[in-house]
Amino acid sequence: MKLGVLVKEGPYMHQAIDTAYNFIVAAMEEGHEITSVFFYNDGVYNRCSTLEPPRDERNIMKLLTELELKGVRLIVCVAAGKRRGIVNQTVCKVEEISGLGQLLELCITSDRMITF
Amino acid sequence: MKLGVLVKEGPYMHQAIDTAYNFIVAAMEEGHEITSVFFYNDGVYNRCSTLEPPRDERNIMKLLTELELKGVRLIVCVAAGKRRGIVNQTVCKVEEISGLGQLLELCITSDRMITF
Amino acid sequence: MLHIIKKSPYESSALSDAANYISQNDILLLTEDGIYAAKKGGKLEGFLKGIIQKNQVYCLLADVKARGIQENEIIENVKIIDYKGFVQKVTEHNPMTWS
Amino acid sequence: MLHIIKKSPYESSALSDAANYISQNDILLLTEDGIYAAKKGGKLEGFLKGIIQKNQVYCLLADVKARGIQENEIIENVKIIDYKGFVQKVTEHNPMTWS
Amino acid sequence: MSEQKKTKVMFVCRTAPYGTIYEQEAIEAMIMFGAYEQDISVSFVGDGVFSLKKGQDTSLVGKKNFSMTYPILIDDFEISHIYVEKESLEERGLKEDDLATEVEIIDRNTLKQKMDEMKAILPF
Amino acid sequence: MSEQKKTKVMFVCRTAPYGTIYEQEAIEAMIMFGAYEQDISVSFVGDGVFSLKKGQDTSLVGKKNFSMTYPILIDDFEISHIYVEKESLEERGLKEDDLATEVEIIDRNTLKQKMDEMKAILPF
Repeated sequence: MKLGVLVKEGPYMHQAIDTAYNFIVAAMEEGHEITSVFFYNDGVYNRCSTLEPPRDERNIMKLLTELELKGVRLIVCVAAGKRRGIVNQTVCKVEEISGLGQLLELCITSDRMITF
Repeated sequence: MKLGVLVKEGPYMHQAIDTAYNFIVAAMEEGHEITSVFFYNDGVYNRCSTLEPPRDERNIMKLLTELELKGVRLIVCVAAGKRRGIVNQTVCKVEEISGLGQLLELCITSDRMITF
Repeated sequence: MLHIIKKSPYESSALSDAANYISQNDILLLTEDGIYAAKKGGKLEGFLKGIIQKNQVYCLLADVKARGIQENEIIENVKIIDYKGFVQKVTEHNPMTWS
Repeated sequence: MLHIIKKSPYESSALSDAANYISQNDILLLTEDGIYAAKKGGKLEGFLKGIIQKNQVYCLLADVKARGIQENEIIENVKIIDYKGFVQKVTEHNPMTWS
Repeated sequence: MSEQKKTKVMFVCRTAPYGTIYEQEAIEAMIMFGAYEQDISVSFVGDGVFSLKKGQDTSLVGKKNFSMTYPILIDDFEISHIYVEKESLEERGLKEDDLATEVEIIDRNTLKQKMDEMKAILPF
Repeated sequence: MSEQKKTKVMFVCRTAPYGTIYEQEAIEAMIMFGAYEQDISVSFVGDGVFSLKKGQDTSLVGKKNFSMTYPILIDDFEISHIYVEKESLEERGLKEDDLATEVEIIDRNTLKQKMDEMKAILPF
């Protein structure tokens, strides 16, 4: 199945991105396709390029890079990002920034949309 | 009276910093002293230097700068900031970053501590 | 103590948790989405009225107006204060925020 | 539909709000702090048992373990599933997250 | 695009306005979605119904009053339906007269049936 | 510093662990505060009592298990008291045996009296 993912909460503060990560890994292992992960609301903070968590703690930036290397497309909402300071200078990858139309696109092209 | 302020939520997502701002302005008008504003948890995001809210919306960075100009000291927790990517390159002012000892210092030196 | 509520009583336990800690001479201040606890006609009206029988209850003018609640829609004996009134209450009582 | 809960039923209305929308053939999945709804002996035990009488209820193994809840502390007939089970439920039912 | 091929998406708004940004960013998404000629509906459930309360005046909190947008969502932004859950209104002591815009007030069971027809549900 | 001059500060922990970071960052603050020779106490109320549940194993969620820190807060980090509200435990079906560390279980009224003695209360 084609699964679209919406993440609405920021890293560390909420468990949302951790649950999303584990869900995505399991889904890919089961042969499903992740159409994209769209970051909205505080979710945009997950793609801040300067996260420096303590060494004995999981590094959410690395977990997301790992997903990217497996071919998962990450999309940061431009409007929600600007409001919070996640912009060209601070986002992990400038190409990730895109508009809300991408979220609707995800709803259209995915068999299921799931929100974390 | 000496009033210490703790802000635990990020900008725009929650109303906390807006209420804190209006409270602080009113307190100063009434002749009280704000010992400091300490940003912890997601509160550290309030001092991200790249916020770009839409023009017809309040600019939280400007509101906080206004308080600074009135002599209010802003302190960003170093540990909470690092975890979330609010570090030397991304914070409004590098000198604002400090340790949790400053929060206890605030509890000691303020007549009241209030959390937003 | 001054108990500050900022979440809606319909979605959060903040107000009912705080109610367990409101002792004699304590006061309650409803702010932000906590304002909805002071609105007449809701299913939680009785809960706030129980608190009002024993303690002073305030709500913040700016938040009442933002949410479109008119003065005549506020439960009787809830007093409306502005940010300066908020400051004064904090100087009179040690604040605890139930978020 | 698959109703996903991620907040504690003691502090959030998410579960009780969702309960109004759980119709025949719908299933409920407790994740993150939603797990506490599945714990035996709490004051909300009866509420979940009411749902279980009509609908399948699942909870996520990783979150159960993180919170120190043992299998024998989980309310009867709540099924424990792992992340792969979670994925399977999403393929079988359209998900809605009540956060 | 033919009527049959339109994707049905529903925003489910469950949060009160101003205390958090969810409602405001939900509206921003609704406005964008409207431009793509799909079948977009919006429902207000639980505290979400407070977003529609008329008479909002945000001048003292310093925030933008976005309740003005609801009345033009259907005509200007091509949203198909605005549903409000009857029971949530009643529990909060709100009547149709208290709302800032015309909406379809329906009961839980009816709203649930609409949800069951959706391809995607976006909770806010 | 003489006993009389110590500032009394109480952390009031009201949130469950892992779903949000509040409890973890509260502990990080407790540990730092302990070093300053003030009178720091910690209370667990509402869902906060779940933080003390024994047997936590976070390996499958990928998070750090910080419940190990509670048993050493008093001895290693100079926290004066750890209070747990009796009624919150009961409502959640928890007994003293279920907790990961030794604590002072007290009722609401007694805890409220302790709160009234504090100079500052930090809610988490």
